[in-house]
Amino acid sequence: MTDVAIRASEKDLRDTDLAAEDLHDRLSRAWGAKSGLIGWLSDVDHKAVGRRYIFTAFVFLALAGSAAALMRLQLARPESQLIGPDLYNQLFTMHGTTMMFLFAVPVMQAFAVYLAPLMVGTRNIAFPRLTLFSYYVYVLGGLMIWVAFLMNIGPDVGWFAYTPLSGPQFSPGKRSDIWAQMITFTEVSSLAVAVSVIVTVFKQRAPGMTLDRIPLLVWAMLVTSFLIMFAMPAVMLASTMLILDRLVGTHFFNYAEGGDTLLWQHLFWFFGHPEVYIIFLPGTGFVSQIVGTFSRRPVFGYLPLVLALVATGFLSFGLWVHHMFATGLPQLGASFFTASSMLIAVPSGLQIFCWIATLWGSRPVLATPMLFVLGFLFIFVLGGMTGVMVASVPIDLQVHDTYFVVAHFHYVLIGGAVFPLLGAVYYWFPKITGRLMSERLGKWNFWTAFIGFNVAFFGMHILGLMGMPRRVYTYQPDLGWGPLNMVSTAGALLLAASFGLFFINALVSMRSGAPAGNNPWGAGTLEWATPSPPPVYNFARYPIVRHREPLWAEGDELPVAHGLMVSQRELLITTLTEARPDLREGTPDGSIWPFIAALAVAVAFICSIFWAIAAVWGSALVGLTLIGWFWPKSVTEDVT
Amino acid sequence: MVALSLPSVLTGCERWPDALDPKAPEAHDIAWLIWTFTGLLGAIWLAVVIAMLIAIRGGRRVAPPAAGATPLDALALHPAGERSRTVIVGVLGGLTALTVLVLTGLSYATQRSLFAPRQEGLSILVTGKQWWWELQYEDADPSRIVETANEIHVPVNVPVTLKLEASDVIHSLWVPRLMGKEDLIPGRQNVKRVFVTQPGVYRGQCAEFCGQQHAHMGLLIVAEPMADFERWRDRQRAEAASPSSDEQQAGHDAFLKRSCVMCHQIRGTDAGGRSGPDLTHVGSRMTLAAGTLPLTRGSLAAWIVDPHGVKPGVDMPLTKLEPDELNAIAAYLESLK
Amino acid sequence: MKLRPVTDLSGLPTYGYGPQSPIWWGTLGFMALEGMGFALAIGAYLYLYHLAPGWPLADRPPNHWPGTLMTAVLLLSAWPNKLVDRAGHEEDLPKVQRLLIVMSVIGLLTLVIRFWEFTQLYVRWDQNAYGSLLWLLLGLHYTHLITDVGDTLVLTALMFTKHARGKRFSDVSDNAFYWYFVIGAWLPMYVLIYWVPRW
Amino acid sequence: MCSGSLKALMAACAMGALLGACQREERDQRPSPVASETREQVALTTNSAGPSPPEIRVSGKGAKYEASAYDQSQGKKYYAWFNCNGCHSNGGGGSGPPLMDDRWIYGGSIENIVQTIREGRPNGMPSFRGKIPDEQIWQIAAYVRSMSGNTSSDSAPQRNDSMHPHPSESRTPPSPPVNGGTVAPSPSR
Repeated sequence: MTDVAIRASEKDLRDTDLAAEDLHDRLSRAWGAKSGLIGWLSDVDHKAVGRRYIFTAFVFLALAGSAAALMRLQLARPESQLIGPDLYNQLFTMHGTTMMFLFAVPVMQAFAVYLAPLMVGTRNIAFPRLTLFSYYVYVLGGLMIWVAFLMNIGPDVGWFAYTPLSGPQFSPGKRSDIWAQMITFTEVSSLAVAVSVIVTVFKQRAPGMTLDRIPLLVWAMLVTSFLIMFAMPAVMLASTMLILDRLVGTHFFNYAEGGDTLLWQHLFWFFGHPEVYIIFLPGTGFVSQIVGTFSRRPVFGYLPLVLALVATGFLSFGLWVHHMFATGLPQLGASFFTASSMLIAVPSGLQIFCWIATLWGSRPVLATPMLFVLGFLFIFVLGGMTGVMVASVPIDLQVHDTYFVVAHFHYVLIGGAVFPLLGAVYYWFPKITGRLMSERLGKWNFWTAFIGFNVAFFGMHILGLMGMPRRVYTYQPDLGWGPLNMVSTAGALLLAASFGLFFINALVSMRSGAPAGNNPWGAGTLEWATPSPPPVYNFARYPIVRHREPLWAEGDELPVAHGLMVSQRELLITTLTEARPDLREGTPDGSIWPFIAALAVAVAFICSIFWAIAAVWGSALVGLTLIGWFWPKSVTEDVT
Repeated sequence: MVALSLPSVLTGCERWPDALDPKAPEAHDIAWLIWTFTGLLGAIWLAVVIAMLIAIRGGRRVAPPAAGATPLDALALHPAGERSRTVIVGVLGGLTALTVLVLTGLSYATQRSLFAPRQEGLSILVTGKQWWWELQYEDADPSRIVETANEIHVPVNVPVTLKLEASDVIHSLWVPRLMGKEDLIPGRQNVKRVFVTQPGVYRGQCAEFCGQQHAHMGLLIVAEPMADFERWRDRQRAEAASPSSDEQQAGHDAFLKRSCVMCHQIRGTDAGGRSGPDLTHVGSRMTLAAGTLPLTRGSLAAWIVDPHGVKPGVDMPLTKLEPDELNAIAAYLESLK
Repeated sequence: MKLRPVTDLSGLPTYGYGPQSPIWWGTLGFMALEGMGFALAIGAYLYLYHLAPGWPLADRPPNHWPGTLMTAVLLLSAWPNKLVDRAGHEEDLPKVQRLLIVMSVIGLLTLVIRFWEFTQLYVRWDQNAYGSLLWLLLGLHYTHLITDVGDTLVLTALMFTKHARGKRFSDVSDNAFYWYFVIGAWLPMYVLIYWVPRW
Repeated sequence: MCSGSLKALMAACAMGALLGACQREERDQRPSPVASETREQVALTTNSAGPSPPEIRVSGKGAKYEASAYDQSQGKKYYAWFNCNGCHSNGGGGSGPPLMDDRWIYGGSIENIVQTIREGRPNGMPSFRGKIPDEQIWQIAAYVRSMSGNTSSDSAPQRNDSMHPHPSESRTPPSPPVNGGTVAPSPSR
């Protein structure tokens, strides 16, 4: 039912007969952000949010990387006096926490926020204000923990924060509370973004983009978002219990009063293992897109690849106990988790084979994105192999909590996620900024990263077998761990230098890189149909999809739909499976309320660390801001 | 590979990392499993990397990607090529599943042999504390119970049951050349069986992060023939030796007068603190401060005068002693063989 | 790249109900993740129950009457909730207004009952892990009650203003949808809190 | 405007967090090896024979311990290790006076408590001079202060992983010390 009052006015003007330039002007007006600081803070364009999100995540990468470099310097020599245990423990906690919660997951979600709407051919993400709010909550949470660290109240109990070490008795002060509350911040943010991404992919795909025409990266983001939805509540629940134990004296983890020490580990790893796949699956999506483009053919095995993603997603919830083999659980249960952990090698292996089959015989040009994909295959497959090893109960009992495991998961996470991510930055940078990154610096970047990484981490396998446990701030000279640690530190510094090159390349190319044009790589998916960088409204007209690689199939003429409003923001909503046009639904304008609400959330969360009662009045404060957020400000918002 | 040939101070020359230089059946089985997995998986990894290199360097060269150039022919895939790809990927997928199955079977077989029930021999209660190990040799006869710390003596070729508990946070007992790790969890008791076949001194360490001094929570397992073990045990059961020199006597007196007694016990004297390690036979141990320092008179003095210089954050406080007192206490403790 | 218009979308409606609407899917997404949170909390309860030598870890199980009353009120509220959902679909404003007031009153009533429930648990949150769990479970559900009641109140107020048209009716329907979740999430908790310890 | 006030509120919270935060979380790993025993001149009562109240001179060291969560938690540990419970129970008193209430026979300031531990008091409280290092006496004294809620709730120790006889020190409402009192627990409390 449409409203009679607004019909037949200038406001109801459709894009049907407008010339390209007129259309551009009108759409830019309707979709553009307001000027000024308030306008900047209110901008709900998914590209603006995505860009800031990506940028912020890389800032946290740099911070966490610096923490890692300091740790490596401390470990370079035995009995080094550079950093004491108190600071070292904070450093490794900050490194792990930041990498997992403030870099790896957010950066993947940030790419989803930026790319998913473009790749499915829509004008904005679903729930753009919620996404903006999530971004602010994430920034404030990250800010809180790093400011706390600088004030010497950085958490020092590891990113896994095992009770009772992190509990009320053994972590006096506010360090653990800061950690637990940071979890709440980032999980609120991740969960909300995950819902936005899922709904975007479900309901906002361009007409004709049936389930089997969804780009593989979008599939990966979809599965990832589901993993987030079902895994993150576990860690939120756990951190809530922890902070309740600490602040108001509950007994969830107090064995003397009916609680249980291991309850924490079960909840944490029920989240913690899917977390690895939350980070890794988007990486596989990047690889699929890059491999397809550079081998100039559709990726081989679309269906197996999608099924592998889904299977990995399901299996990832059945593995958490393999982090707890040494806790003395019943042996039969432990063997079940060995089997399921090894089983996950099958879908992962299948993905690898499909990519190699795609590349087979294509002699791709080895531009930087492609180099990072090859680096990914080299490193990640090795990490996967050691993953099979640690899945075995007997082997795990030897290597668990040693540098072998440190080596293993850095091979998996840096190889499986960071290498594809860097490749993805090189690949989509021209779309985001309109300029290509320097290839020369890119090659240097890749080779220093590749060599630095392997030098830094390969030796750790041996260190672990030599008996070096994780999370030690020093070791005695007579243990013989010195030389390999020195080598590892040298590699780590080279790796750090490669990230320096990467940041320089990005900053320089942003200003003076070669102009990219719409489609510098000749790729086939929809995001390349827009100008680079895309206009605020993404697509002047909604594209119609008739093929998995529309740009390859349609040549230089793209079929589009028309009939949408141009004076206000309108999205095309399509059906779940067939993507048939269903609704022309309004989507919110920019608003400062998400920012205000995020501030209120931060006030409530941070104050409740110090005064438990702040949870009550803080929630009331948040409630007020939410009313402000949702109360319609104008008549147009009723229709939209 | 330099590291592999590094000598270890404790046992002379060794060629392999601890975990691959097993001295007990359990560690031996695991080492064998590690080698098998490494060999098989390493070969697979190599094959994948080679396949990848062939994939990108073999066959026809396609047009390089260029701005705006969409490969119209890209979609016209060769059906035969696609068919053979399907077959090969399918076969490889099947092989992956098969490999996984075989490895799971191997792992399970080893696991069963590791956890097979063994007859009870000696039973030792190990309590993990921040940051040391408290040991109690259990026995039905109370007079045969032995309390000590940080150095587990076991007889060779006798099954030993370690009952693992923790009194504060989670710790994990790991002796790479003898056995995999097992956690010490507050509120629970885990059981780890160890069976050492070769006499020797084996270093172990806490493997679960347990706070500031996790790095300095080592221990030694001393495996010796039964006769030696029994001698050791009898000596440990005895009360502390009386001071045999004036200096030791002075040390004895100073120990009892000063704050040492608040935490430490020396059986046979008035020192009865129970929060720190039992020092009745501290002089007989090889290390001090949980495997951190070699036990010498000098290191005893250094440890007493400045524990936080060695283990920052440790509960052992800085005690203000006159230099004479310090020397005497060190001499006395060293004499407690 | 040239654009070739092939489809006209101007005839599409600007809002829809149920699975047509993205908001409905968003609501479903939040239900899924909150449901996961509930499930895990219930799992934690059963886990500690399984480990404990006896249950409940208190002198007596909680007084079930407040909970039973809560269950009855929630179950009965499903009927006006269904009516308000239907009225939303029919875009019948007076009916929606009337029913939303009913739902608001019911909502406020549940908040009061829940307060009573807390006083009848016979165990404090800081007494032992059992008490902690009861307070956690009730508290988790309480936050959902408060959220949805707050949402209902705001929506009720909104339906008496000039904004009460068009897509708002779809919002009414989505709000009703969420209330079903609040009811559904309560039922297993009711059994767990009040009847499992009596078993 | 609204966002302005929120920012101000947030800034206030941040300031609150900052105040003493650095000190509170510091783990003083290596106490000074030179003599650390301070001379605190404190009075047990405000009554005085002369016109002015008794002169009090303190080193100010106590504030550091009362603000430090780490020191109080160490104090809690030593309180148990050194068997203070033997006479004072968990603060409820036994053969020694209760420590949770507001009655302080020998003064309730941290300096008073340090002196009480160090020098001992008639009727049973032994002197721990030389037995407990000075650093630890201060930590224990700070903990004793927290038992009656006299250190800030965000630095006072939280519950232990054990049976809990009463809410943790961090949740104990403050009861400012009243000097004087009897050895036996006052019947009114």
